[in-house]
Amino acid sequence: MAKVKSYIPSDFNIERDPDKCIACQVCVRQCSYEAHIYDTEEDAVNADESKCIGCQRCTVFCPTEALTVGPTSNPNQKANVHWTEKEIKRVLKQAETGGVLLTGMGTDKPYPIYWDHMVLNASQVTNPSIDPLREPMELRTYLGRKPDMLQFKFKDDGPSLETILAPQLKLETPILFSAISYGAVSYNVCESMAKASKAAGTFWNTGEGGLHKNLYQYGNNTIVQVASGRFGVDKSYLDVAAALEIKIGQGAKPGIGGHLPGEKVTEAISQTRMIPVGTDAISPAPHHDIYSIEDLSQLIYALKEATNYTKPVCVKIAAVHNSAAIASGIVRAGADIIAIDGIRGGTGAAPTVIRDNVGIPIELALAAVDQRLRDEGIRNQASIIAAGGFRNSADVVKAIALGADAVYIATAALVAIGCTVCQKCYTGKCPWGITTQHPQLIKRINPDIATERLTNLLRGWSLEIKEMLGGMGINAIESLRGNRLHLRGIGLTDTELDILGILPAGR
Amino acid sequence: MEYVIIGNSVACLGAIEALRSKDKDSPIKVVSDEPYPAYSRPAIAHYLAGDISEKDMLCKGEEFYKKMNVETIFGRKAIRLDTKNKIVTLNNKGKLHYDKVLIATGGTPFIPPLKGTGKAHILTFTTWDDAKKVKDNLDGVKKAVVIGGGLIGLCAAEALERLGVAVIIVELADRILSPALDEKASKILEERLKEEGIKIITQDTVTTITGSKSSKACKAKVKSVTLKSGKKISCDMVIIAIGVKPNMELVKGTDIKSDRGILVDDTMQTNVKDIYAAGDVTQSYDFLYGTSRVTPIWPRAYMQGSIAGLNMAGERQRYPGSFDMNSLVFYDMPIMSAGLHTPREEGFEILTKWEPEEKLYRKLVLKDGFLKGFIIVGKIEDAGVLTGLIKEKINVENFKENLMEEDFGLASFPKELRDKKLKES
Amino acid sequence: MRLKSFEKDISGCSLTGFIHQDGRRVTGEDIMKSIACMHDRSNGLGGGFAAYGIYPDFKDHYALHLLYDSMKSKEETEHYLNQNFLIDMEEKIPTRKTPAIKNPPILWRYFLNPKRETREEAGLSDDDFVVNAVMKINSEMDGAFVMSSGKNMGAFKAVGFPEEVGEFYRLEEYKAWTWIAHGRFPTNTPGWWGGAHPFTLLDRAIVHNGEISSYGINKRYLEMFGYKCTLMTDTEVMAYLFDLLLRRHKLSIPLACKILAAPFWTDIERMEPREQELMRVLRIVYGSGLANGPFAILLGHSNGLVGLNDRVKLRPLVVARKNETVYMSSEESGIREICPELDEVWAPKAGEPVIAELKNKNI
Amino acid sequence: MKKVYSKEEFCIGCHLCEIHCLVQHSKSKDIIKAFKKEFPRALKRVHVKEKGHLTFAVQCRHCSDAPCVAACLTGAMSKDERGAVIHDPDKCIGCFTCIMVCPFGAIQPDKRTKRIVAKCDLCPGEETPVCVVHCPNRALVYEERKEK
Repeated sequence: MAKVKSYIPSDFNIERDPDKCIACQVCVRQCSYEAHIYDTEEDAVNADESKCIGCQRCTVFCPTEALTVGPTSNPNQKANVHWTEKEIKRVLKQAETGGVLLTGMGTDKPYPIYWDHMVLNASQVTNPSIDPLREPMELRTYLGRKPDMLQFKFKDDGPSLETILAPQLKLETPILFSAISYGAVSYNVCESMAKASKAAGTFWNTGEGGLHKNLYQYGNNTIVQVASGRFGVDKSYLDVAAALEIKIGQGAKPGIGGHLPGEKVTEAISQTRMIPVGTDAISPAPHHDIYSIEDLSQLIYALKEATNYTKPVCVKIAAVHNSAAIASGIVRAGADIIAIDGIRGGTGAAPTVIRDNVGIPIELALAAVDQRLRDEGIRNQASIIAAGGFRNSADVVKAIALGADAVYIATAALVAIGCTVCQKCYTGKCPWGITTQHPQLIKRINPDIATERLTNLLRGWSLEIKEMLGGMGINAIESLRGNRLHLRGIGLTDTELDILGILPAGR
Repeated sequence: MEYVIIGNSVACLGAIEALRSKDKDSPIKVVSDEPYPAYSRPAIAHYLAGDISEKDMLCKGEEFYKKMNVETIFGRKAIRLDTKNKIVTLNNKGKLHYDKVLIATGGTPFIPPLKGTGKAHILTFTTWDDAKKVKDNLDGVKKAVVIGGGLIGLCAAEALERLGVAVIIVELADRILSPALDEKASKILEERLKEEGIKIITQDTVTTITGSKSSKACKAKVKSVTLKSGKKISCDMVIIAIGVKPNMELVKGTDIKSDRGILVDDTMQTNVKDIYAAGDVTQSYDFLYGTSRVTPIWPRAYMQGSIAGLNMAGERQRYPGSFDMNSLVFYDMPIMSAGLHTPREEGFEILTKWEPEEKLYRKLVLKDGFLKGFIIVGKIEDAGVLTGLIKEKINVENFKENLMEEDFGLASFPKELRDKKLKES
Repeated sequence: MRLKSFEKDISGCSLTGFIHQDGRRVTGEDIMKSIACMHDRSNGLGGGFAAYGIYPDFKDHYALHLLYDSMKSKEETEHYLNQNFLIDMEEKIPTRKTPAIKNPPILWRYFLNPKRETREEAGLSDDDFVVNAVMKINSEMDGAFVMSSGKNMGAFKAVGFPEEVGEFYRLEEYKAWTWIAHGRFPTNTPGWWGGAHPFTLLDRAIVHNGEISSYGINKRYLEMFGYKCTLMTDTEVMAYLFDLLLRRHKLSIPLACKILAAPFWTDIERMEPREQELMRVLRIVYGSGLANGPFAILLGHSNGLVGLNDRVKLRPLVVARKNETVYMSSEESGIREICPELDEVWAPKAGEPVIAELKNKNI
Repeated sequence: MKKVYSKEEFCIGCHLCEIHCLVQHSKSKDIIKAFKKEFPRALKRVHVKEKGHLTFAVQCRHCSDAPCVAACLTGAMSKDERGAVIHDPDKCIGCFTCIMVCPFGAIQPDKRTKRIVAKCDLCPGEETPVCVVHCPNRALVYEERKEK
């Protein structure tokens, strides 16, 4: 059968300034999509725009800044507010492939971003703001189950603690790296997150990809995930970790499993995931041993038993309509931490239609869950990690004020090491060497550099968080946690304000 | 301690640098019958062709000897060596005492038995002065016969041809540049030279040079040469460039042992204590042949010089032995050959590849998993890596298949070997 | 939390107090002098006192000081009280007419104990039963407010300058071993009588100078334990925090203070292992109880007096001792005014509680 | 002495080291002029070796007992006070003997003239050689190591 002629116009324009281009072919070598072609006879570089994904690798690496890559300058004339260019292209693509459209990263649909509809408070006159450059400013956070009260024996030599505290994770800053599996990203990326976590006193999360033996040395900063595929799960995996996370759902694809194509399953990955080389790694939509809350409870306690109750167990769910009730059930089922992943959370690969249409924003889910747990008087019993598209330190501060103990960041972390959110992760050809296993491309992440960039990001955000805390006259993060009086809403409906549990600005 | 070095070419330079690295102030005297500071003999053809300036001919420049605090006695010939009383006698009756002496007198051109020599425009091609003579006598020269199809013969030939002189090379052997090359490589080069208009006659030699009558006014001029085969070739210049033999005049009649060259041990010392020899004058260990040979090549001379220097200065340093290697470039065609590239014995594995259109020739010789020699024509960029494999005696068994790749280099090494080379260099 | 609107009572203040550790009881004159001398730290929008040991004849009864807006609210409340308590004595709280104190509410005091059967039905201790009643009255009974509910103690508060309030309540006629006083400087709506300090629950009375930036989370934390913070004041939150920690969680006063004014992690790391672990766990579990922001408080209770500053000491507090008496005040002047010659005077460190107790706990 | 070392596991084969090396050794030291205006074009002295997925840059190792210096027929190769092996193009006759003896393949002939060789000079005057400075992935490091 003859190849279908594609009607899809290119997404991007590649402009090459002839006065600047020295035909050094750096772009040719950097483009893993072969959008740049070297013409030997002419000693010139040409472009095939239809192949360009707009990742900007070439523009960044071009030594003479001869390149500009931007959205195609002849947008589809037919496009309108309803039939956008994007929608038209999707239809064409499916007409030509007849398949499910895949995509990567978080949804780019213009759902309201509530972070940008909340503003923070600051001290004036009646109480002093605190200068973090001169005064101590504490971000240390402990994640894990807390008792409602402590019991002491009061002896002559002072009180002695009777209560035994459940295992806790100690964070020097309330930010963790969210689950990204080895397989979705390269080993170097994992190593970088592990090293950065160690340096910053926080944690990274293996996702469902298992933990490479070389990274066991970072176990104290590692949260290992137990997902529906159970990839890479064995005793040593659980033993080496600081905490365990049962993955129920992911914000980018609630209700959907995972699928790592066989070509990404290299020798090392097969070792780590404990599956044969080259076989597709398919994680089922549900855990087939969890069809109910009591099943979840059994798994939670199975894991606690397996690790002698020495590690907190986290349960990660996607933010969906009745997250609050689900969360309450999860806490009562014995989870020490719940992670809630909002609709803007990222993914290495998901059906576009799922990513863009399933789930709810983290802001609303977080507010609802925190309030529900307080109403039920069980908020102490579990820590809350909010996830799903955190972009900056203000998002983090607002999440903590809404009630989160800490936040998971993943997209921001990847952006820090080069990701340009081109959404092509699922192709495995990431020109930035992040979501790929291609031996040539993985070298593009040098863990020394990436670790530095990640540590810098955490440091920068932490400094900003301290500034914001100081402004509010607070010098310990726990006094912000759930302190919604420091938030005010702007341009929100009464219902939204009500769900977020905040007042409109001016009140 | 007094050092005397006889001869002032590359072996001498190697010796001076080595001596001074260990002994900063003992007097060093250098005697040379040539009036110049050490210059590059191999470059004389390029000098003739005008590729390189007078000043750039000097290896180290004038100031080198002063910097090294060395007394130079140039333009004087050492004519006697009194090994008993440790005295070197010069052709001006001058006498030099030494505690240790280095004989680095190099080679002298080999002149075949010829009739009709002693005419103008019959020149050898070994020293800078030779080249200068050729240069000075060029006007009016249309056609030259070069006797000898060896390295210097070909160099002279190319230089002359580039200067617009028609050149005929006469070589006794059945091909040019034997034994430096194998037949194939010789052929390829021969083709190339012919393309440029150089005529090559093999398996023949000049027997007689005939010329004009000589008069008081001027010496007889060359008119033609007659070959053994009877062939007669008219020409107005003859270059005798058959090659050099070790210059051993000085050791004649002394108790210093010699064969085809002066014999030395692995410290470059002769059989007589405190008398060392280095460079083309010696006959020394070749670790590929496992015997001692005369191998008149420049890098070897430098190395022997510095080994000799170190040992003279009291530093025990063994000479690892060398092997034959040549890098030739004629008319932009690079050719390299090293080691046993054409073994006569059995038991060698020989890999060859020939790409006529690109004129790429690659020949490797292996034995028991070790590289023993090679010839490469054309893509020589990474040939040094092969030389390294021979020199460092690295077993190539497990990456043999890569060896024949044109771009074979460090990238084709097994990782551990490459790391060892790159990370520890 | 479902907030319709939020106007938190922000105020600066003066506070003072003393305890005769030997149990010697003195009239209200000293305390009035002391607070009066810091007149300009308050603005006439509220003043109040708490006194311990004033009702020796009823020391086994809960003494409820109530203020009513109307007879209607009084009847309603008394109906509720009669249902749940045995009232052995009740009377109007004696006051004197002063020009400064305008249209006072109905002020009434009751000496009572819970009815055994009702209490047992509820399955509560006496204290819990009383606390519930206080919560109910303050949040549900329109126009009724409980000023104090402890045994052998009482709170006296009003809108006005503290010295006027003292004169109004004829404090020179009461004798107590512990007196605390407060002069208020609200920066928002004119204070109302209930909004004046001290805030009390059972025998604990708190006077407070400061603003708690952690109010939002302290409040939500308390709400998880059933407290209703209706008054929108930091002081109320402080009072309830102490109630939760001391009465319900049975922590000691020093521990409670380490929760409200938690030491910094860097300081904790410098402590010896056992204390270190103790403080670490305390912060981990009671983080939401940390009162973050500037404050100085005096906490009066049956057995003593406690002074505490926030963890970075952003509000003044001076402590002094003379023989058996310990003085605590916003300003040293407030102390020198009533006791010029002192054995020692010092300013307590940030977050370091000053705890003075009666020598003989069962007077 | 300090030398440039390559970390092949992080070499992404972009060849930027070569490009900036060339610019550094051009007349103008201006990248666009060096490539578009200067003829003959300056020579790069670092060479990215490639085989399949493997890429790494090699430049002169500045060996302590440098065979190229020993072998050079004209003295065009010499050691300077830094201990670096430097090359004098005026003295060079393009005999390629240095290429023949360099075990690293770090010396390369000029592809155009097929005569003069060019080699790393560790960028005299620069604190760090430009190839190291411009390597986008720190695959080149400039440091002191023990020689084996």
